[in-house]
Amino acid sequence: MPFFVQLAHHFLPETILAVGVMVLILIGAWRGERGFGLVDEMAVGILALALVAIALSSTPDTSVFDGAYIDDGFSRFMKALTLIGAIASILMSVDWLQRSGLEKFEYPVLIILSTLGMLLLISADNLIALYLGLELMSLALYVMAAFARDDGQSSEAGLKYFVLGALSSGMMLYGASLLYGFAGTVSFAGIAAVVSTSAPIGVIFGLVFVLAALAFKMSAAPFHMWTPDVYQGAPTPVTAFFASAAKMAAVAITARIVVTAFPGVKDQWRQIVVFISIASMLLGSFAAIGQENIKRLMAYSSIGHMGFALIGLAAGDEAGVRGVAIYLTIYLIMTLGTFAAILAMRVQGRYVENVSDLAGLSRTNGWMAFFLAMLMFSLAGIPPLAGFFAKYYVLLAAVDAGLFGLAVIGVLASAVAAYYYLRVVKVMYFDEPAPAFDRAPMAVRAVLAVSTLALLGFWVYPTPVMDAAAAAAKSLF
Amino acid sequence: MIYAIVFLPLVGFLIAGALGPWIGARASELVTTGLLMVCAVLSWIVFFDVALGHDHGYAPIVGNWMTVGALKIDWALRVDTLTAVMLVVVNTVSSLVHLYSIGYMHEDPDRPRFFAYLSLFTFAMLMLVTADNLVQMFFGWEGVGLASYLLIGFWYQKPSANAAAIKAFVVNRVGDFGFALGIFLVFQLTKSLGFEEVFAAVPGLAGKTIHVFGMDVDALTMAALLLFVGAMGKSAQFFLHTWLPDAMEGPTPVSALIHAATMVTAGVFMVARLSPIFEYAPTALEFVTIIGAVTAFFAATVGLVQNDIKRVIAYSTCSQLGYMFVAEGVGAYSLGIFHLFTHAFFKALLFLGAGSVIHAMHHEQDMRNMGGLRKDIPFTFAMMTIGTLALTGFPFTAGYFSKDGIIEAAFAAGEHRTTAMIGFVATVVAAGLTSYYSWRLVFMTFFGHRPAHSVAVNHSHDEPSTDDHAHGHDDHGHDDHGHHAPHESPLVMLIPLAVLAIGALGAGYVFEPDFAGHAYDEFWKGALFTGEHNEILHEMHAIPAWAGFAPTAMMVLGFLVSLYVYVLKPGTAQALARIFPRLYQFLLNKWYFDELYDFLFVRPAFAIGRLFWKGGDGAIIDGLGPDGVAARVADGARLAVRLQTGYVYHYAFAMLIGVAAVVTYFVAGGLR
Amino acid sequence: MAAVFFYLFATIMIASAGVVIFARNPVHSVLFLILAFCNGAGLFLLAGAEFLAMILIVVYVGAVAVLFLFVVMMLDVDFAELKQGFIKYLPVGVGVGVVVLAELGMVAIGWRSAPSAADAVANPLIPQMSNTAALGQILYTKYVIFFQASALVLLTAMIGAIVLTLHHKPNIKRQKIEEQNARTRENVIEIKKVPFRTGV
Amino acid sequence: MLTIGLTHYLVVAAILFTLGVAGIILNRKNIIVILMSVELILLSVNLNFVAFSQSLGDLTGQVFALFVLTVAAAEAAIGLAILVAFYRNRGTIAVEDINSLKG
Amino acid sequence: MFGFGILSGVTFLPLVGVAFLLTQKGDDETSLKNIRWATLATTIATFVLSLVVWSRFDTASAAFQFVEEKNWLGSGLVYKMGVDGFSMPFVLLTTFLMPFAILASWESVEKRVKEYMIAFLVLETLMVGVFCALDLVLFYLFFEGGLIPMFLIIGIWGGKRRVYASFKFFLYTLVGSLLMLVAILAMYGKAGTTDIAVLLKTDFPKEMQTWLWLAFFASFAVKMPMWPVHTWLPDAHVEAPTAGSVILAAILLKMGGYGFIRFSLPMFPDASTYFAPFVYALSVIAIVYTSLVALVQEDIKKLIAYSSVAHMGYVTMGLFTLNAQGMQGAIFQMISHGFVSGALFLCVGVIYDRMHTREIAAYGGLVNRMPIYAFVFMLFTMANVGLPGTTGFIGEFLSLTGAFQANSWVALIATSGVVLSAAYALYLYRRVIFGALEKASLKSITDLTPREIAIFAPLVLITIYYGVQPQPILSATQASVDNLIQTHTALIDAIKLAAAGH
Repeated sequence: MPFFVQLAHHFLPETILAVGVMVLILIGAWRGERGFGLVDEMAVGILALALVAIALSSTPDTSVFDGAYIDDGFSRFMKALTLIGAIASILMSVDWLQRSGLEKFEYPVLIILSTLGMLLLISADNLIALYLGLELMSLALYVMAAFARDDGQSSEAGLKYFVLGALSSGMMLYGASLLYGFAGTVSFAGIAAVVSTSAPIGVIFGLVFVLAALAFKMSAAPFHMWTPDVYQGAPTPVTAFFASAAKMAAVAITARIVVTAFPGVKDQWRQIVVFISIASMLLGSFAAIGQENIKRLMAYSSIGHMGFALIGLAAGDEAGVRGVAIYLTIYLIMTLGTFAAILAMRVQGRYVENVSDLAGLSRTNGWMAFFLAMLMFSLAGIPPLAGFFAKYYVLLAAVDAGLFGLAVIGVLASAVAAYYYLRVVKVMYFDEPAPAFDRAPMAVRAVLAVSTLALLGFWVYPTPVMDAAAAAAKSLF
Repeated sequence: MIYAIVFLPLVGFLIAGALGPWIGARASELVTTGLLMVCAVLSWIVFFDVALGHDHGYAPIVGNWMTVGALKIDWALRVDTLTAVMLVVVNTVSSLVHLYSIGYMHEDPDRPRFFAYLSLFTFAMLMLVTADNLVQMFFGWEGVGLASYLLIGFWYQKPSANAAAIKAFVVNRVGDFGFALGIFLVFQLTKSLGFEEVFAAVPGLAGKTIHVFGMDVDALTMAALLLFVGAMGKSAQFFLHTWLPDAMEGPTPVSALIHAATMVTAGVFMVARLSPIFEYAPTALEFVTIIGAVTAFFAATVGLVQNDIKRVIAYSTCSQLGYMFVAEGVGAYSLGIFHLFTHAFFKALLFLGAGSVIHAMHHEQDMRNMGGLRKDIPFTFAMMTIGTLALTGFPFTAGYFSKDGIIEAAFAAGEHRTTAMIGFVATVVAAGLTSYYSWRLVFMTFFGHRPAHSVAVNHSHDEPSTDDHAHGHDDHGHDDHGHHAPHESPLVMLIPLAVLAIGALGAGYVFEPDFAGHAYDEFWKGALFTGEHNEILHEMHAIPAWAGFAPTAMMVLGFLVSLYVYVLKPGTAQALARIFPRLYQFLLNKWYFDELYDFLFVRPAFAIGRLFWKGGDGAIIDGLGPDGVAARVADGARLAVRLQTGYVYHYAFAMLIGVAAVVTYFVAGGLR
Repeated sequence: MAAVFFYLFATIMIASAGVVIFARNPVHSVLFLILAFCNGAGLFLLAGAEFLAMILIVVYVGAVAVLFLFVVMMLDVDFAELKQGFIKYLPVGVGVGVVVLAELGMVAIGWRSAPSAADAVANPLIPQMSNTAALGQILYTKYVIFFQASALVLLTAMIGAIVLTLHHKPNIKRQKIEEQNARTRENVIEIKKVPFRTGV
Repeated sequence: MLTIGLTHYLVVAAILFTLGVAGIILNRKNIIVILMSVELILLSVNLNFVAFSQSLGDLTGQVFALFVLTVAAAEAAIGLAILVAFYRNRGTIAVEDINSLKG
Repeated sequence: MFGFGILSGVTFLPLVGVAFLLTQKGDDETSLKNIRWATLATTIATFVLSLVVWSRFDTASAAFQFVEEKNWLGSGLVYKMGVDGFSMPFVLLTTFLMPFAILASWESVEKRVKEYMIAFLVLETLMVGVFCALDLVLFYLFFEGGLIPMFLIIGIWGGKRRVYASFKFFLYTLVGSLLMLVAILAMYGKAGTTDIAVLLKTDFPKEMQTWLWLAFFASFAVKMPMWPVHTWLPDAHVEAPTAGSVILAAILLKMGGYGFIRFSLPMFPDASTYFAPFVYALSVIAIVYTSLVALVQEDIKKLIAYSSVAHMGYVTMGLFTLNAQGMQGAIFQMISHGFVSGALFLCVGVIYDRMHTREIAAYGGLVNRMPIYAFVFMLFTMANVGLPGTTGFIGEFLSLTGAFQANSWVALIATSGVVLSAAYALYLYRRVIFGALEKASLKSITDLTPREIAIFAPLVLITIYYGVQPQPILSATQASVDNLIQTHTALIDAIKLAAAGH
């Protein structure tokens, strides 16, 4: 297939983003700081265009660029999620950035660059693509974490994230080198072909190192340590982006690599995934208790949720991956909604981020309290909210695969986790009101309302998500 | 007709209960009393029809109650001779008590409620005696318990009345506990609870063992014993008697109706009704005898020293119930019922007479504050004397026939069974004691001199008052106590006394042949079942003469001693009490049963409840369960948070350890 | 001969890497990092990766290390003392490090590539072509997409470095040509009448 | 011993890798040394790639190493930029002072 | 309409009311009035609709009726509703009691009335859904979803320790049901469907049954609640507002019992037989233990709550007897307890509304000023202690009869609860109602208002009517119970036969 045909047919979203980002940089450089508004809107447009491109693409699953890059149902599904996360993050961030004096055009540019890295990552079909996608994503994220450069916490967050991220990518590379050295190839399919017959210790080492790095990116224990600090320190819209889009890509590539490159050593990687999953669920559940900062709380919450998503992966079959896909979809919606609520926490022009600032919200802002409460119940996995279905499908896969212990630990951890979600509800509904919040910007309210309604109404008509997730999972096997 | 008999009291209850506040007290009284009069008349008609006539009885089905699997229970009104006797007793006494209460309660503001309760009680009692199955019987059984509870606690402002009411209900429930288990066992054995079906199945079960409560026991014995526990509770037999004296907290007509004539005899009725079962359970019958004998003796001893006029009669009731059970225990069911029948007359008479005394004394109940009343209230005195004669078994009064019959039957059965002989001895001794305390009552109340009227004065005697609430806690009576001379009661109260007195004198003589004599078979028509070898009614005529005269002799002895102690040489009682202080205290405190039960059951129940609550629920279950888990989770949370030190190198180290751990796991043998 | 150089390069590299970590003066660390990189380049040469060896010198020694040095100088960091915690956690850290090293060494020593690895090779070495040419051959054809991607990575780095460090300090005077051009007599000169003996 | 094979390279790379990781964990002095440790890790990885490339007769390893070098440079730039930003806020780059976020 | 049947109508009708309430704005008297009346109208309409279902219900059949089925989620999940003899009474109980709950909150709830009513209506939908669902996952949705409104009801409108109570309630029940969720998944894995009708015919291996049974037990035992996982109940009851307590006691507790009948007993017959002694043990402990604890309570609601635990002990005992009397008695006991305990909590609510305390010691002599109230309270107290002629008797009597046939020891100990219940109930009654009216604060207390009389009158009538004529309820459950027992006996016999063959 000619290069440009490949580019147009299978690389269109990425191309749109890459070209778009150049244009944005030019505009930004030309308009200077006044260009923020325009760049921001255009960035949304570019991301939306990429999303449309994905939605409209109906090509059969194809590996392009000499097996470096794959365009399949799974990647399209995950890319769509990522793009939605990115779009929502930008939409929600405008107001915040303006009020915080951070209205620089580099912000949307970095988001797009990072998103581009995520798309590359999701579609990576060999180790080099994986590495480059990962780094493109991460480098932009490091910068974004430190984006509020005059804020000590933000730069500390960036620094921590960077140092640990660099360590993790070093580990990944070491693992990748071992895999390459053993298999003689960097392509996933090639590795799968070689590893299917035997699994010497070197390969396992490589696998462990690679998985450790990916676990780091999706902030799964014990590679999660950066998460709370960075979530808390980074500017809130950036945290929203971290928690939403970045996770999608990390989980997607993890699923892809274990499924497509290591089907032969399923027993081994399953043990690793189970270990990471349990550690994440427990840590996420326990450490979040007593957190006062709601961003930090959400960090731990996301750790726990990643543990849950990995339950599906541990099942390691099509149902499991479907569960993961559904889980991520719902998790994305929940995260975006929650961060929209966090972004709406502004008292007399000042942003606040403590749980106690939500006190009595149900009386000062009933709808927001209701939405946030539903989000919390959904995060806790209480039916009939969507969060329950997320858990349901991964657990279903795990139980089907005979991982009863994992399932039981999972549900118990989620019961513990329910405590701190309930605490948020309690603060909003049972406590005496704190000062009321300022009126949130339109975009934030829209994201909050839409995501909550999606969660509430999920059970009414879940078929689109279910079908898409099923198709995505199917394409991976 | 039977429908009318049973349901008219219910109608009365509903009218007086629901409409009482609107139609007023007088109307309530008249309606309920009038309806009861009708019932009483109808009951006598039924009695003549079924018992004395040739009607073999019937059991119309009112409706289905519940049908669950094999268990099919109907609401039915069974009428046979046994029922007819009970109908007569219940409705006669009840209607008289209604009438009497019009006078007795005339000062009370809550009369509609009172009459409603009385009618409710009557209804429940009628449901009990007309039951055609065990469950309906249980319905009536608990229903009379409820009514009893309500009536004992009628003066709800008196703490002692409330306490007594609860005690009555709970102790009765203990009996019901056994009754219920008995019902379950019967159902398990026969797959039925209707009397006809059960009785038909019983002969087939004779001698069969069953595995129950971890033991292999004789099925019918077990069933009979369990059922009898119910009878013990209701009839205030030994161990479960403690509620009856306390029940005297209720208005006196209630005591007459419920705690003398009708409800407490339900146990006797039940054993008679279930005679087909008991007949096949000789061991159980021996137990019945023993319990009856012990109760007869025990209650009589306690009655010797009580000072509250109603309590004396209450213990007497208890004792007489023991007689009835002795009779049934030796197989002479008809004698038991006969005594029930006669006892209803004279005991109701005594109670109502006592009520009249109390009424005259403005609600004073302590006999030590009475004396010489025979001149003030001569009619009441006369009636009380008649009642006492009947109770003590003065020849040719009602009590003479029934009670002496029982003693003779016990002796006759004693030829074969030791227990029956114990019953004989106990009842004979009790007869003497009965005579003593009955006359003591009469002497203390109607003879001698009334002490200077002061409420507290008599407490300084050597007979310390054990019951602070024995007197004077009514709404009324205190203030005008002693300011008015005792006066005879109004006519509405005296008429019932007269009617009952007739019964107390004549009922024995008239009905003796029917109940236990030559007309036995025509009268009972099989309502009572006696086994093939049960020849007790014949054997009792063949006993030695001394045994036959023993009770009468004891009666005379008791009378003489009493006469000596209280009339001829007053002060002897106090002297005796000084000589035997322990015995005196033992009897006065009712053999310390209340204290014992308080120590054994009440206090531990509260203590254990508190222990379970604070210790079990609070410390252990919550401590190890939710609260404990929550605390451990909080610890875990603290630990997890402490790991998050904020130092980059710790984070990096954690990552390294994570990788190293997994790698080491695989190196160390995770690889297969 | 090759063996001698191998051991030489390897020893120096590891030793200087140790100094990088343990040196108290950060400037020394940077200098020994340069030394380590140079020896690493030597090892690359021995392994036949000539182009990479050159790149390592040019990019790392020439650019990255200098950047490090620049930052060290700019931030003027103090000489550090060994802290209490260091000693306290040293045994644990060393323990874990030794375990990891032992395991990695185990893997390295027992290394066997898969028998089928040779078949899986995608870009066999071409003996008659120079290393640089061979790399260029595939880099601009097969892996052009990665080449572009790495360009984006560098772009990101650039944007990131700028957005984080570029300061427009408000009180620094800069030349603003358009302002200078736009100056007119009217808007830059104001003539004030100064009243006698009172001042402005 | 005298013939230098793949194993030698791998061992050297492993030692270097461990040193790099140790540098990150043990270092208490300043962040810059941590960044340098990261560079050491990447060097060890490159050594691995080159050695495997040579041993397998495959250029892919070298291509990979090339990208690693490129990205490492970018990474260093960003790392130093963040470091500078942090220094401007806090006036320190001592590792132990980076702990305002914790718990 | 859209192919949904009448059961969906009953289930979701309350949500229509919610939609209306959402349109109501403002806090003035008129809109509050609107909100209250609209809620009441909704609940009454739901009740009427459920009566329509009842009128068409065929009691002679053990099959599921009014079944409606729609494909819903992917992967074999369906929206399937239907009722049989087990669920029909509970649906009626729920819809019947809701108007009372609303009426009981008429004046006592003053703050956030709209949210309150919405919470109750949503709760009603979820409760009815639990009893109608014929798909395990659907059941779970409703079962678990009910936690949310109840959590809010306790937490927002509750008493002093409402936060502790609501959390305890929520988390306790959540843990139990999550284990059930795992079991549900395992069943799905085995049977390939979550359709209850199919699962009822599925033969699970013995080993698996044990685990499944335990997992379901974890959920239902907490919900019941059985000893020793009952401690959330007193706290929740004490803190919940009156209507919350009513619904909690009358309906939410019954979900546990319903779960046993619907799932544990028929689906895991081996395990149920195996664990029956265990259940008996817990049941009789519950009866005696909680009765004793009730005896020493100082808080009226707590006392009734403990008494509820004791009564649920009869239910679990009766259910696992697996004979007609025991099971029917247990079901009847649940229905009866729904009326009686609901009414008792309403009784407490009456005086709580007036005095704002639930301390027993704060009361005494109420009969002097509140004769009607005293009568009502007496009646329900008596029903609570199982006096014949009230509904309480039928349930207790039948379940004990059944228990005696299954195990005489169990019946012996359980029957002693009859004594204890009389003790604590009458002791309570005496301290609250009887005695002289001495406390100054009580001097001006008023008797029941017409609204309150209107609440209690139907309950009084029902309690007596079904005590004398329990057959309508008994025959509604008869066919289903017989069917269950027959199936169970056949299965057990087959196993015995197989074991003998080996």
